[in-house]
Amino acid sequence: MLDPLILGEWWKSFLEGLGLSSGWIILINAVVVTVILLGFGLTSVLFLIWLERKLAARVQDRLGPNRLGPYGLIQTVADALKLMTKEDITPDNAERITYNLAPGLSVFAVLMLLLVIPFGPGLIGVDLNIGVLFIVAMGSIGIMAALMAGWSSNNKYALLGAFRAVAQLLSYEIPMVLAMAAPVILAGTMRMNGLAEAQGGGRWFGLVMPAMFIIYILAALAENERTPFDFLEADSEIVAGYHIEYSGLKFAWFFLGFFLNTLLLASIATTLFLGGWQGPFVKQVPILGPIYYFIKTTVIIAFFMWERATFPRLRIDQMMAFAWKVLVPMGLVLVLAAAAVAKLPVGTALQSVILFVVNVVVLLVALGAIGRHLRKEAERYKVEVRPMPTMS
Amino acid sequence: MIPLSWYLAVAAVLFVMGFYGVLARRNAIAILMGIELMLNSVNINLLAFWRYVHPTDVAGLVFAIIVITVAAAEAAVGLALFIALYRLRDTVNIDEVDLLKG
Amino acid sequence: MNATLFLIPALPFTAFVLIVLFTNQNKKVSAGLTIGTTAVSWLLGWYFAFRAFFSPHEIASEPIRLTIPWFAGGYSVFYTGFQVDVLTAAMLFMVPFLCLLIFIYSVGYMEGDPRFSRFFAYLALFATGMLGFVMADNMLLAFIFWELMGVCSYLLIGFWSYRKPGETHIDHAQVIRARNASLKAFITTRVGDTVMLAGMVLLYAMTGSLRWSEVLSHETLHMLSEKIANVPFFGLTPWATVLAILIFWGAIGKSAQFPLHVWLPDAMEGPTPVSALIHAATMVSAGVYLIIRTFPLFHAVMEGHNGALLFVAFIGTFTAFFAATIGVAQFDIKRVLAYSTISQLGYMFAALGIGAYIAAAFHLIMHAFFKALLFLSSGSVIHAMHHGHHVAHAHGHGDHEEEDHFNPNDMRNMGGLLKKMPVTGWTFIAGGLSLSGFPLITSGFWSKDEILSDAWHGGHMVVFWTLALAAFLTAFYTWRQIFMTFFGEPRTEAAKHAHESPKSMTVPLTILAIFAIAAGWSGIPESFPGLGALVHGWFQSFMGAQAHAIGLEVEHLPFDARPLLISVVLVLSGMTAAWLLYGRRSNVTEHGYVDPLEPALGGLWVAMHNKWWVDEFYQGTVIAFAKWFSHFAYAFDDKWVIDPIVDGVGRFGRWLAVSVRRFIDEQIIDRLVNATAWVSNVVGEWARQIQTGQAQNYLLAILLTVGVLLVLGLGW
Amino acid sequence: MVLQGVFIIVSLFTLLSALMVVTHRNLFISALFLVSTFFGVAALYVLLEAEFLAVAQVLVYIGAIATLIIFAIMLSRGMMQGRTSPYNAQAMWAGIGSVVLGLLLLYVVAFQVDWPVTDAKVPADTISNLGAALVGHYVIPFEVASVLLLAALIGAVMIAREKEY
Repeated sequence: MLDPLILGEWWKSFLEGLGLSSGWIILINAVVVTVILLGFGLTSVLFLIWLERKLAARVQDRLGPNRLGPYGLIQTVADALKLMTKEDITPDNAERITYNLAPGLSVFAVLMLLLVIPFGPGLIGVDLNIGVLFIVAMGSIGIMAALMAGWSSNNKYALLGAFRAVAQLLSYEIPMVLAMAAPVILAGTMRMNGLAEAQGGGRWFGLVMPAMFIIYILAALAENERTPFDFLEADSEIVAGYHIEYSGLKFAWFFLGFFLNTLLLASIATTLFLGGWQGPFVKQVPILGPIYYFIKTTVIIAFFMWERATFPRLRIDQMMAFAWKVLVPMGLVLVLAAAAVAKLPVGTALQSVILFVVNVVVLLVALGAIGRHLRKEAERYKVEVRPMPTMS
Repeated sequence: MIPLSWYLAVAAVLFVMGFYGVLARRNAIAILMGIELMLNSVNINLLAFWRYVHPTDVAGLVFAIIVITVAAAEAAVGLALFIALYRLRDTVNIDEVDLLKG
Repeated sequence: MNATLFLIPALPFTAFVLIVLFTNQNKKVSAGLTIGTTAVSWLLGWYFAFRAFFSPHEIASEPIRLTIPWFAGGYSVFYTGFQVDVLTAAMLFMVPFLCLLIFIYSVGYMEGDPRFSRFFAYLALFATGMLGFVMADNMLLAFIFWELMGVCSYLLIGFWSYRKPGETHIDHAQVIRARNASLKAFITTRVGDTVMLAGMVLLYAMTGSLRWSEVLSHETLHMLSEKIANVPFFGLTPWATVLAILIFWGAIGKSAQFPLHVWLPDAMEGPTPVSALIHAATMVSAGVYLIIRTFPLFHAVMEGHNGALLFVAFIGTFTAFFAATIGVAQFDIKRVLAYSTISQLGYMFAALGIGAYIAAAFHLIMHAFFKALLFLSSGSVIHAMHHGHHVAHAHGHGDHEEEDHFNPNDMRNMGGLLKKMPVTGWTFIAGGLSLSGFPLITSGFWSKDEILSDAWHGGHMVVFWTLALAAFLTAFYTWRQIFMTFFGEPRTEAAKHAHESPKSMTVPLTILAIFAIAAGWSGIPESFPGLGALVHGWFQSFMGAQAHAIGLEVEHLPFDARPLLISVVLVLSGMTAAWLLYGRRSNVTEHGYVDPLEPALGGLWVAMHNKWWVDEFYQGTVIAFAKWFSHFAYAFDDKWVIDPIVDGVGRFGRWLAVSVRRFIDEQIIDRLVNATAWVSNVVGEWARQIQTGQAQNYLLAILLTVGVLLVLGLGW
Repeated sequence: MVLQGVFIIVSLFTLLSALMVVTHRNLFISALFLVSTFFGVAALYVLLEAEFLAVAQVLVYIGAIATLIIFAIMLSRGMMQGRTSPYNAQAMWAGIGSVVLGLLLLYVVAFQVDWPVTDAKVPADTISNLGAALVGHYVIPFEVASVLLLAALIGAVMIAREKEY
C-alpha cells in the first residue's frame, strides 16, 4: 500500500490502454520522467535559495526575506522575475558561442545527475548500472563550463576564476571520487539504488566510515564552491570569478546551477553515506522512502548553508595543500582499508566494526598531523612579526 | 542494426583527420589534440570489433581501457613537455624546434 | 631418527662454516659454536652407540643405514651414505666424547691465542672428518673424510707457523719447525694415501662397488681370493692380498707405522690438544679402524700363509718394538708420548696381523682414552711450565739467554711437579699406569694382555716375545717420564713456579682419568678367574657380534696364566727399573741433567736418541732424489724444451706481424678504410638534407609509406 | 532504422567537430570542439552498448585530458592565436596525403574485407566481467598501465616544474 510505484503501474497500464506501440510508450515515459525531474529540480532550487537566505539571516542575527508571502517564501520568485527583466550584456571581445554556451552547460551538467538519484525504493529516473561513475563523469563537465565561461568572457578576473576553477575542482574531484569509491566497494555495485538498498538495517556507510563521510562532505563543499572554498567567485579577491561578466538570465543560470549542485551533492551524500531512502518501516510503507530521503538531504543542505554563513575563506595554497596533502592520502588509505576489510572472511557486522575503528584511527592521525603543522605555522608567523617602525 | 563497416568508416575518417592535424598543425598542443583524435578512432575500432565479433569476451574493453590510460599519461607528459619547451625556447611551434637538423 | 645420522658429522661442519664466515672475530661465540655442535653430535652418537650396545646382534646383522644415490658411475649408480654397525658404534662411543672433552680442554689451553676462533674452526672441521670417516658406508666417502682429516692435521700441526715470532711464547725456530712438521706430516701421509687410492681404484675395478656391505660380502671376497694377480717381484698373489696390502699402506701412513712413522713425532709441534685428539686418540687410530673395517679382505685368503696378515703382523710388531726403543731415549715430554703412540698402534696392527680382531678393536678404544689423557695432562704440564717460566721471568729469576731457548716441553727442566699440580700429576700417573699396563686395575692391562694372550694362543711366538719386550720398554719409558716430570726436586725456576691449570683443563682430565682406568673393565675376558664372572667379557661378546656378522669365528680363549704372568712380570720390572734409574736419585750433575742410560748404553743410546737416523736416511735418499729429479725435470722441461719452442713461436709471430703489416695492412686495408670513409662522407653530405629535424616531415614520409604499402597490399 | 538515423547524426556531429578541431585557427575553440568530439565518440560507445566505456570516455577525456589541454592553452594564451599561421609548410601535402589515405582506408574497411560478424548479444554482466578480467586475467597489463600512469604523473611534474638554476 502507499507504494509510489503503483502510480507507475497505473500509468503504464493507462498508456497501454490507449493502444500505443511500445516505442511510443518509452518515449512518452522518458518525456514524463524528464518533466517531473526538471520540475522537482527547479522548484527545490526556489525553495533552497529562500532557505539559504533565511538560515544565513538567522546565523547573522537578521530576519532575512519576510515580505512576500508567508515568511517571504515568494521572495525567490520575485528575484527570478527581476533577473529575467535585466539587460543581458555580452562583452565585445567575448567568444560569443562559448560565452553563451557556458551557463547552459553548467546547468546541464548538474541536471543530468538528477537522472540517477534514487528518491525512494525503485523511484529513480534511470537506474544506471554505472550510476556512480556517471555522476563523476558529469561532475567533470561542470569544470568545463566554468573554464568556458572564464575564458570566453575575455576578462582577467574571469580567467583567474577559471584557473582557480580547474585547480580547485580537479583537485577536490579526486578525494571526492575516492570517497565515493568506498561505498561502492562495500555495496559491490555502482547502481545508486543498489547502494541505497545495501545500507538497509541502519548500516549506513556514513556511520561505518565516518572519516570517508567527512572527506566527502569537505570535497563536496569545495566542488560546490562554498566557503571556506569559494575561490571561484571570491568577491574580495577576484570580484566574482568566472561569471563576473554575466548578467541577467545567464547569471541566473549559473545561480541555478549552483543551487542544483548543492541539492545534488547533498542527495548523493544521502544516497552514498546516509542510506538514501532507507529508514524504519520503509519495507512495509514504501511511501516513507522519499520522506526519509528528503529529510536527510535537507539536513545536509542545511549544514552546508550554516557552515557557509559561518566560516571565513582559506588561503588558496592552504586549499590546495589540504586537498593533496590531507584528503587524498586519507582517502587512499581508507579506500585500501575498505577493500581489504570487504575481503575479510568475517560477518558483515564485524567488518563494519573493524572499518569504523580504522576510520576513527585515520581521522585522529590526520587531525594530529594538521594540528602539528598549524602549530609550526604559528611559530613561523610569530618569528616573522616585526614591530612597526616608529616615527622619530 | 548498424553494420560494422559504418563504425569502421567513421573511425577511419576520424583517424585521418587526427593524422592530418598531427601533420599540418604547427602548434604542439594542436598536434596533441590530433593524437587524441587518432587514439579515439582506435578505441572506436576496438569497441566496434568487440561488439560485432566477440561481444562475450571483454578483451576489447580491456584493451580500450588501457588505450585510454595511455592517452591520459601521454597527454600529461606531452603538456608538461610543451610547457618546459615554452619556457626554454619561448615557442610551442614544432617546426621551430629542429635542433636535430642534419 | 635414523635420518639424523647425517647430522652427526654435519653439525660440526656447520660450526666450521659459521666460524670461518661470520664469527671469526668473536672468540667466545666461536668456541661455543664448536663445543655446542659437537655436544649435540656426541648425544646423537651415543644414542646410536647405545642402541647398538643393547642389541648388538640386530645392529651387526642389519646396520642402521642412511643411503642416497650419489652419482651414476658408468654402469652402476653410486650410492653413498652413513651406517652404524657394532664397530662404528664402538667408535661413536669414543670419538665424539673425546672430541668434546678435548674441545673443552682447548678453551683453557688456547686462551689468549690470536687465532683462537680459527683453531676451533679447524677442530670442528676435524670432528666432521673423523665422525664422517667412521660412519661412512662406502670406501670413497670414507676416503674423502680421511683426506679431510689429513688436511686438518696439516693445518693444526702448522697452526703456530702463522705466528709472527715474539707474538707470544712461540719463537722463530719453533715457527719454522711447525711449518716443516706440518709439511712433513702431510706429504708423508700422502705417500701412504696414494698407494691406498690405487688400492681403492683397483678394488672398484674388481668389484664395481665400494660399499662396505657389498665389497666385504662373502661372494665378493671369495671372488677376490680366487682371482690371481701376477705381481712383479712377488709372483702370483690372490687379488685379495694385493688389495689388502695396498689399502694397508694407507693405514701405515695415517697411523705412522714403521716406514712412514717419521711424521708423528714432529707433529708434536702442534698445540697439545691437537696432539691429544688427532695424533693420539682419533686420526692415527683411523688407520687401525680402516684395517678392522676391511679385515675380511685381509682374512679372505684362508689356505696357505696369508701374505696380507703376515705383512700387517710384521709391520705392527716391528713398529711396536722399534718405536718403544726410541721412546726410551727422548727428553721431550710429548715426543715420548708420540713414540709410545706409534708403538701402541703397532700393538694393534700386530693384533690384527695375528687375527686378534676383537683385541685390536678393544686396544684401539682403550688406548684412545688413556693416551688422550696422557697428552692432555702433559699439555697441562707444558702450560704450567710455560706460565711458571713467565712468572719466574717476571720475578727476575732466570736470565734472558735462558728465556730465548727455554723449552717448556723438555723433561729435564721439570721435576717435582706433583706437588705443584696434583690433579694433573695424578691423572697423568693414572694414564701412565694404564699405558704401562699395570695389572688388574687399568684398562691398558686388559687390552694389552688380550693381545698378548691371543698371540700366545695363536702360537705366534715371535710376535709374542717382541710385544712382551715392547711392553717392558713401554712400562720403562712411561715411568721414566713420570719420575722425571713429577717426582724429585724442581730443576728450574719455571718448575718451581708452575701451578695448577684452570678448571676447563683439569675437569676433562679427571673425567678421562676415570675412563682410562675403568673403561677396560668392560673387556675382562669371561674366562678370567674371579673378575671374569663379573663382566662376562662384555666387549668381547659385543664385538663378537660384529665378527660373527662378517663371518669370523671367534673362539673364547681358555684362561692361561703363562702369557699373563710374563707380561705382568715384565711390566713390573720395567717400572722398577725406571724407579731405580730415575725415581730414586736425581741425575743432576755439574753439566746439567744427565740421563743415566747415556753412559750405560753408549752408542746404542745415541742411536735411539737420534731415532735410528731414519729421518736422516730419508733426507739422504728419498728427499734428495726427489729434489734432484724435480730440478732435472724443471731444467728439461723449461730450459731445453719449452723455452726454445716459446721463443721460436715468438720470433715467428714477430716476423709474421711485420710482413702482414707491410703487405696487407698498408697496401690493402688502409686504402679500403680510406675509401669507406670517403664514400660515407659523400653519402652523408647528401643524406643529411633528408634529416630536417622536423618530426612532421618524417610523419609525412610515414604516411606516404603506409599509403604505398596499402596500395601494394590491395594488389594493384 | 531509428538507430541508424541516430548513428548518422552522432557520427556526423563527431566528424564535423573533429574537422573543426584540426582546422580552426583559434586553439581554444578547437579544444572545445575536441570536447564535443569526445562527446560524440562517447555517444558512439553508447550505441555500441559499451556504457561503461562511454562514461569512462567522458570522465577521462573530457574531465582530465581536455581540461588539461585547455588549461595549457590558457597558460600559454599570448601566442595562441593570430601571430603566425597555424599550419606548417607541408600542410597542403599533408592534406592531400591524408585524404588519399582516408579514401584508401574507407575502401578497404568498407569493401575489401568482410568481417566475421556475429549477432551475439552483449551479456548483461559485462561490467562485472570486465572488472573481474581487469584484476584477474588482465591484471599484469592493468598494473603496468597504473605504473605507467604514476610514472607519467611524476615525470610530468619533474619536467614542467621551474628549475632553480
